[in-house]
Amino acid sequence: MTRRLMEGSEAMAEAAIAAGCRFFAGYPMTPFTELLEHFAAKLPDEGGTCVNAESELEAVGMAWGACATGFRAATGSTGQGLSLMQESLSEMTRAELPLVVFNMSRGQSDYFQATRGGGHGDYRHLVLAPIDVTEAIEHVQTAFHLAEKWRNPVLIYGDYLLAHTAEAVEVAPLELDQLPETDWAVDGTRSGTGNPRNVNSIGMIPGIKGIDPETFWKRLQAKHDAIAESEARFESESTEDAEVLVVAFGSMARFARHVVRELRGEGIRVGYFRPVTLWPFPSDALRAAAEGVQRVAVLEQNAGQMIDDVRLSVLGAAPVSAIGGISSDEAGFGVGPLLDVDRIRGRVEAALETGGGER
Amino acid sequence: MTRRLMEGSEAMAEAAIAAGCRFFAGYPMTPFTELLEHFAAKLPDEGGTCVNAESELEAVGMAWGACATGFRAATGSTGQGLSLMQESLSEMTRAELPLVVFNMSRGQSDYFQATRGGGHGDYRHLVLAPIDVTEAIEHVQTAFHLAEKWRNPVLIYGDYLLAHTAEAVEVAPLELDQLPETDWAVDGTRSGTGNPRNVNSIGMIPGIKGIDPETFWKRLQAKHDAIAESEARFESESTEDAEVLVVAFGSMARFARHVVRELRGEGIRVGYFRPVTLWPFPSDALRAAAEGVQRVAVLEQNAGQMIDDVRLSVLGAAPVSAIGGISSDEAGFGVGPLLDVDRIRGRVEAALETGGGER
Amino acid sequence: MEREILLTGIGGQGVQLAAEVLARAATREQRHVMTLGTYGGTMRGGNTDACIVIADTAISTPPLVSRAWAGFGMHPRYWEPVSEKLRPSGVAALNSSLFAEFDGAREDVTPLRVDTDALATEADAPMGGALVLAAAFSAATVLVTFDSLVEAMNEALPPYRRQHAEANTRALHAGWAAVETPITDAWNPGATT
Amino acid sequence: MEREILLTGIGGQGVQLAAEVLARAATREQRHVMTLGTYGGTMRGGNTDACIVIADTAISTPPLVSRAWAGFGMHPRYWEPVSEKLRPSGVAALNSSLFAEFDGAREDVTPLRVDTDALATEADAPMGGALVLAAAFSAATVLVTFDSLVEAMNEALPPYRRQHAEANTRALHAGWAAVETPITDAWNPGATT
Amino acid sequence: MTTIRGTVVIAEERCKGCELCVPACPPDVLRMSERRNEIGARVPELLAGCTGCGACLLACPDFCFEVYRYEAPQEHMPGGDA
Amino acid sequence: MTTIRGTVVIAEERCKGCELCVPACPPDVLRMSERRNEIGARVPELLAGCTGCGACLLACPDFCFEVYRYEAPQEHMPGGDA
Amino acid sequence: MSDTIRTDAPPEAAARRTGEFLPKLQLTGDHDLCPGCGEPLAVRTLLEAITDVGMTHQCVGVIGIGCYTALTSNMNVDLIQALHGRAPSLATGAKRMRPDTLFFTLQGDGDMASEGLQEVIHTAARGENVTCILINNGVFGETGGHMTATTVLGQRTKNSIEGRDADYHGYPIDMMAMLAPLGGTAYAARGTVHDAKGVARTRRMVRRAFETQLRGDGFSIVEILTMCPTGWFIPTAEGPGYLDEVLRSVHGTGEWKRDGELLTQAAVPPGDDEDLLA
Amino acid sequence: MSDTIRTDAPPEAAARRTGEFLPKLQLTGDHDLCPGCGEPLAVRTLLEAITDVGMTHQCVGVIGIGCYTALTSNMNVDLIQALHGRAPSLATGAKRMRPDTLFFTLQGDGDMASEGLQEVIHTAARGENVTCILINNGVFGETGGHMTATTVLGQRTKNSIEGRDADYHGYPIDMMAMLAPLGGTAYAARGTVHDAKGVARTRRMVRRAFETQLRGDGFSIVEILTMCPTGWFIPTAEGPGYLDEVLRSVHGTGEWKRDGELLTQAAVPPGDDEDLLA
Ligand SMILES: Cc1ncc(C[n+]2csc(CCOP(=O)(O)OP(=O)(O)O)c2C)c(N)n1
Ligand SMILES: Cc1ncc(C[n+]2csc(CCOP(=O)(O)OP(=O)(O)O)c2C)c(N)n1
Ligand code: SF4
Ligand code: SF4
Ligand code: SF4
Ligand code: SF4
Ligand code: SF4
Ligand code: SF4
Ligand SMILES: [Mg+2]
Ligand SMILES: [Mg+2]
Repeated sequence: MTRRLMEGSEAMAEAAIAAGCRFFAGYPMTPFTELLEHFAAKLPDEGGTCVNAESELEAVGMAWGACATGFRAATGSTGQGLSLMQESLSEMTRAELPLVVFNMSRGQSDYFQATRGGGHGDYRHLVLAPIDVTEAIEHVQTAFHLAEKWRNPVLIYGDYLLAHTAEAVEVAPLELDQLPETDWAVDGTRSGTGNPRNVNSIGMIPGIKGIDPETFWKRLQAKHDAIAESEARFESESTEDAEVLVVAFGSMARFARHVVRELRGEGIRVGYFRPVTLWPFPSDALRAAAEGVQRVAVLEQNAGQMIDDVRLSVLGAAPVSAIGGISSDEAGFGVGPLLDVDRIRGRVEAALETGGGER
Repeated sequence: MTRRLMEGSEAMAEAAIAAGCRFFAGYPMTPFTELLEHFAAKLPDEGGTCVNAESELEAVGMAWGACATGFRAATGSTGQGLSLMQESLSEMTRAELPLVVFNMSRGQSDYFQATRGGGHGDYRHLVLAPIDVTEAIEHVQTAFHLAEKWRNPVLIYGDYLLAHTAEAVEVAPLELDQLPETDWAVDGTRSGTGNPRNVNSIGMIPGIKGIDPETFWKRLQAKHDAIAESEARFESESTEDAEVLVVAFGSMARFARHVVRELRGEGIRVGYFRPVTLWPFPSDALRAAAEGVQRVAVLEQNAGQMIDDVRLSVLGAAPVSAIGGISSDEAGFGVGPLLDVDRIRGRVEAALETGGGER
Repeated sequence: MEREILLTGIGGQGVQLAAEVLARAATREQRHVMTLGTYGGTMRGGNTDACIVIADTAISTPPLVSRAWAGFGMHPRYWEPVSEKLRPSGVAALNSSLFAEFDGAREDVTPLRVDTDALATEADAPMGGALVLAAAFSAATVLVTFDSLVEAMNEALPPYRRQHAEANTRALHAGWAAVETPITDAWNPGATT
Repeated sequence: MEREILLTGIGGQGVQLAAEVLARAATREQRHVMTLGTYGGTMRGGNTDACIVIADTAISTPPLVSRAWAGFGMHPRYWEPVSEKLRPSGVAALNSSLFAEFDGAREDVTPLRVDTDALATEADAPMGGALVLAAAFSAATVLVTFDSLVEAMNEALPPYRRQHAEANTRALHAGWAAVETPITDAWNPGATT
Repeated sequence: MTTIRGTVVIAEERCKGCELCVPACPPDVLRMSERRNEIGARVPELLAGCTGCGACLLACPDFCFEVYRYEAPQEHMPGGDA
Repeated sequence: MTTIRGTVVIAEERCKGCELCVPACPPDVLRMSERRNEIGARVPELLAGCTGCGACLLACPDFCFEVYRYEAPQEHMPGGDA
Repeated sequence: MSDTIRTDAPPEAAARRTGEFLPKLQLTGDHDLCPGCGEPLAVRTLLEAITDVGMTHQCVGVIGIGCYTALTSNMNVDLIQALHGRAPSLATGAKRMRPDTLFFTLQGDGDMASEGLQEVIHTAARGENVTCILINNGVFGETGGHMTATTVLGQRTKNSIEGRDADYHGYPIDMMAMLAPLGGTAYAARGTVHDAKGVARTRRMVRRAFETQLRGDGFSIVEILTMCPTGWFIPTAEGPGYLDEVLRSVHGTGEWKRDGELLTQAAVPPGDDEDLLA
Repeated sequence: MSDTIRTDAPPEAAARRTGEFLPKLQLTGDHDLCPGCGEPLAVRTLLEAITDVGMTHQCVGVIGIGCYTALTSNMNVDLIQALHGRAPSLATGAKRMRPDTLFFTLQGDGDMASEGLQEVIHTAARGENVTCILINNGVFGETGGHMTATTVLGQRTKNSIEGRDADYHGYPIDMMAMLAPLGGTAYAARGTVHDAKGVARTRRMVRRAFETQLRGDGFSIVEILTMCPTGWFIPTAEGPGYLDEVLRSVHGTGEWKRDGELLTQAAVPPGDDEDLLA
């Protein structure tokens, strides 16, 4: 095995291509820019296409078109750019298109948008939140797989640290189940047959006047229920006899896990739980992990978003409190002072002291 | 008092103008279109301006500009159009601009978007969900007041029924506290003084190089906490000895309330609770109302969104279940078969039978 | 007293205008009024329905009712769901030009049959069928006065439809005149003839 | 064994390239490596920092460390926070052209002072100061070999910077040659001289 | 007596009575009849003199026309049927 | 001996050493010196012959120039100072 | 009436059917668009042109949102339904992946010139090898007849019932004038369906646009002026005349760019104006 | 060196100060933009022109997102910070409410021609009485020098390091050619800051644009070509020459529309080209 030093952006682009991604479109924005650059550099050699779109609205539209013709396609952005894509993400989910979206977020404050959908209507897309570059390489491949398996967009939730941290890694192709042939895409060959296809989000069927959105959307809801049942993933450590359970995702989890290991090394009873999928949220696993703890301490780099899902999982069985918060560098890229092992350790220790006391 | 027959759209436009709204911009989309038409018809006579924008992105931008110069301004849309505005709503919230937004939603499936913010970053805007045209007239005035009081956008969450139902009503100006003079807007007169203003969302200050988003955003979070503390509103009926508490908002609440009254009329112990503000959600009041009930039945016209907030309020004290669901007419405008007193009565009765049984 | 009226027809028949005219007329007469028009699918093709609630006191019922006092049918295609919602001893106002025979399923409601097409043509108001029926229905149920109807119609016309005011007035007149005696008194049901 | 190195300088000094070269060199030597560059504010003006972790085994620490084995200072303006994070008996590699005197606060770390400006100018690589220091630091700590550094530098240059390869090699050479004996052995601390 | 070089079939059930076909017909042999179809629309009718040019087909938004050209021109006597 | 009709003040501390002012000067009396400012940028220097035209001011992205016109032209002797 | 000719069945005398009810690529003729609407005519020309260029079984449409969207269930064509305004980007991504398939967008003026103006301009500037079909009636028909970015001065719409006024409503955008000069545009033409000759010419324009795409020459666009009596608040029978007088006086018909060359004067596409059905 | 003249203090001999370090409407000269960047020069002309037209205390800027955004903290002007691409709409809403105030937008080519192309075109077509200032360096400077919708063929950027190629990257958009013909556009001109004369002319253009706005004549725009040595990957000193040769050969400078009249040939704005500081 030879590891190569790759920043997260490069590793993710390579993993995507290894997973069969052949189309990418994006618009530069820190810290997403390098992902676009790596796709632009690498895709043409694999017979793929990368378009430097003139805006995020156009980027997601291009990816939509590529997806609809049956090719694995992706886009991405950050912050404002992701917001601009919400209309399309909602509709693409309902058009059942297997898009992969890279949100290289500025911090973790897009949790609600990622997990509830910032767009209109009832829809959900899967969200994978890798903890480091090594896991990101797996997640990207898993994302394309799940997207196609469920015909549903999948979002990779990363951040500045994930995109820019370089690690010595290897992009090893994952072993994944064989998926059935794509039979829903349009390639033009059904035209003129009397039985064409129409890829749409509201239940239009060629030859049938009018639409029936209720039936169509209820079927989607059932699909989303099935995804929720089967695709939740998590990682946990040292939960057995923990007094305080630290819950964190993505880069913050990397800090949390390190702190928990440090404290456990000193014999202190803290546990660690990480939702690997943010949607579906691993509620059952978290409820189980939280059993018997005195406090659940939620470490997220925002004003308090995932804490809703933690509370919805624990449902009053233990007090849940926030030990993270808003934290930013001067440029607003999300590399704030909270990202510090000592500082986080201090907060976990404070939670240990409070125990089951204050709520 | 002479009542006039006005559809909700017309009544809301009149109420907005009565509240001092002098700018509106929008792009047509059912069932929001008529609101735009009424503003377009009425604003010029009051010295105001209504722009038929070429898109929702441009509409919200225009309203942003008008707002920033210190005038009361509004925009609105539905579904896809609201999604397109999320980038701006996030930033305008952070720029502390008192925009009022009319979401004449197709059904109730934008609850998450409205209450968590579909855009990027940590932000919240107030959400008022009127139950009928009469209340909408009050809410619109309240909305402009709260927006300015808190320097924060306020969204009016309506739907097809609210926009299109005509009622015989009177637009009576509300008595509201006097607000201090606007001292944050730009009108150009500070230019050249050495002390100009910069209306922005990231904490830029004229004369100071660089920005400090962390401080700026933490201050915003504190403001949002203060709003959450003080502005939650609700309506309830017959909660005292209720076995089943029906929770609903907006138009669905009109059905729920009617059904609860019918059932109470027959001596059946059901209660009714309506969040009037969706954000802040009246959690404390709901927790109190749910005390002692066997079941909380959530009636919402979507795949299950407000139910999260209900669960977060009740926190396991009583079983919470959904008695609503996705429901749509053929055009997807949200006037589905669920909007039927008999049907809803049946579901409440079923909840009564289940009682505290199944979870 | 709460009077729910369900109207149904197909696109282009003027059902929405008729509903608005009835609702505005009742508003002029100081009643509490609520009305909602709905369209099957889009504004083009499909059914065009409306619901009106007129009451003496504040209205609690939502704008889509499960049961109604009266039905108002301009076209039979979507009549059935309306018919099913009528209360026993309700009223069914029907465009007899298209309702060949009265829907037998509801013998417990009182029919009012008006040959709207013929009356409208006669009145030189070919697009005014629904107004003919609305006026006849009002006359037959003492729901609102003729003057209120005419004023309401004028109020309801958008500026770009003003040119239709006269024809509409003729249509209202034709419908009103077609009823000799009321079949019920909406606000004084005891006095039902 | 986990070796954390914190680099700091100001924009344009080449600190990011130096960090990448060190990290790539260590990767070539089969170590586990993680590195992250951060900028104060934007890419223009302000500080330019980086963190490198090189280890024998998989790395658990996050890419922003609270404590480090070595500091690498090209400019004193943002040196203090780096200095505070150094472990006792760590190493501080300093651009003595700008660090007039060693930061007295940390007498428990071993300084390595290199007159990078002079060496770089001498080597006709005026932009190569950070590479001079990186090479000197590597030589002084036995962190990576000279060959690895040169190969890593070639790997790190984007196509539109290829023309700098030769000057960079000269800079690395100048830095490497400036160290006579190592002051510590990163991978074999017992063998410290 | 009129020469008829073509004719049309009209799908009356689809007609919406828009009247666009009438002025579109170069020899002016289409006119609106008094007949109404199911949805209440007045439908057009054909007089003698059709040339089979297809203008009506191109002008009708409801796909109501099919066009034929006679192998040999037909003659039409007023009062008769083609 | 050179005639000097104007002169400039240079805010050296703001200079970033971009060299744009040098070719911008019509009489070619600006050149880069060997001096470096705090941030390490080489700064320009003025030779005799300035006309006070202001081109340097318009060309400098860092607002380093203030321009003067002498009431009466000055004469500069090589080796001396204006 | 005895003066009329039977039209309920094919003729008995020997005759050749020269025009069918429906184009080959259309499933049914029944639709919900208003009486007198010009959009079905525009769609007819589009579908016929696909067959003309021999791509019947190798074409994909990307559909905007407007009244014409309701016509897509009648189309015997593989389709992607786009969001309002976004079709050109979808077509870009799709065509890049399937370069041998014929791709077209179908958009209204509200869709293309208002909500999605940026999309089509960038697509044209990039020289994407797709064909955009713009159905221009100068109104948002679907929402009830509001003014769009192309509504000409003096045109009646719901919010310009006395006619669009430049001072109050601003100026219309001439999409041909804007798109034709772009470097990536290879073919640009504006047709009309207000009379039979216009329909026949429009079909030839669409055909040439498709040929441009099939040659790989870059972006092509055909704008088609259509009647919207509903949105113009006029009787159906007055639609064609109003289009000709009002819309066409500003949005002139003809070819604007051909083979990458800008034409100084809009030209009629070559072909037989007399044989309407060819 | 004795050959040099002292430049660290005002002259001792009697002299008139004819040029100050900073325009009146600028707070400080210190900023973080790259050495050799042209954007501060564009901003200087803008600020001076405001004073020229006497609106020093009655002006508001709406700012896009790009490198120039960092310059706004130096500006002694009431400002609204817009999102990337959206400034013209904000200016529209603001100007409608405060018609007597001078409104301008400040946007880059990425901001105006890429992300926000639609906004500026619609604003121009509506004839909004605002002035848009476009700083065109042909790259997204802020994100590291990527190609934009105006990058000219042959231009070096991070993703066209060998120069933009039409077949691969598409064609640049000429913003003057696109915006000047619109009905609502009253004034359109393109200037440059690659030399002193260009800066002086640009200031006159901006002045005329503002005068257009103050007369209420409608939309005005001034595009300013600026150097971005960082995004072009060239030495700072080569910036002006590269701009002149590469960018300016496609994006020609001069006035394109004046008093609502399209000029057939781009014209120099009237004024004294020799007195640079006037
Ligand atoms: C984002 C968004 N905004 C608004 C709408 C509502 N809408 C649907 S169709 C339409 C107008 C379409 O106009 P045009 O494209 O000209 O087509 P026409 O109806 O005239 O055929 C609008 C505004 C929408 N679907 N999506
Ligand atoms: C919606 C959105 N997308 C992307 C960005 C990231 N971004 C910031 S500045 C910029 C480029 C600006 O380019 P330009 O307007 O030409 O200004 P320049 O930096 O060249 O001065 C981009 C893409 C953003 N801020 N918002
Ligand atoms: S084919 Fe020509 S002549 Fe015959 S009816 Fe049609 S338009 Fe008239
Ligand atoms: S054009 Fe077609 S729809 Fe219109 S009247 Fe003639 S046949 Fe009927
Ligand atoms: S004022 Fe003119 S002559 Fe004097 S230094 Fe500046 S550019 Fe040169
Ligand atoms: S132009 Fe300005 S910043 Fe550049 S070298 Fe000259 S004085 Fe310095
Ligand atoms: S509204 Fe206009 S465009 Fe839409 S179907 Fe009716 S006539 Fe056609
Ligand atoms: S990147 Fe370019 S535009 Fe931005 S500051 Fe540097 S030189 Fe100027
Ligand atoms: Mg249209
Ligand atoms: Mg730029």
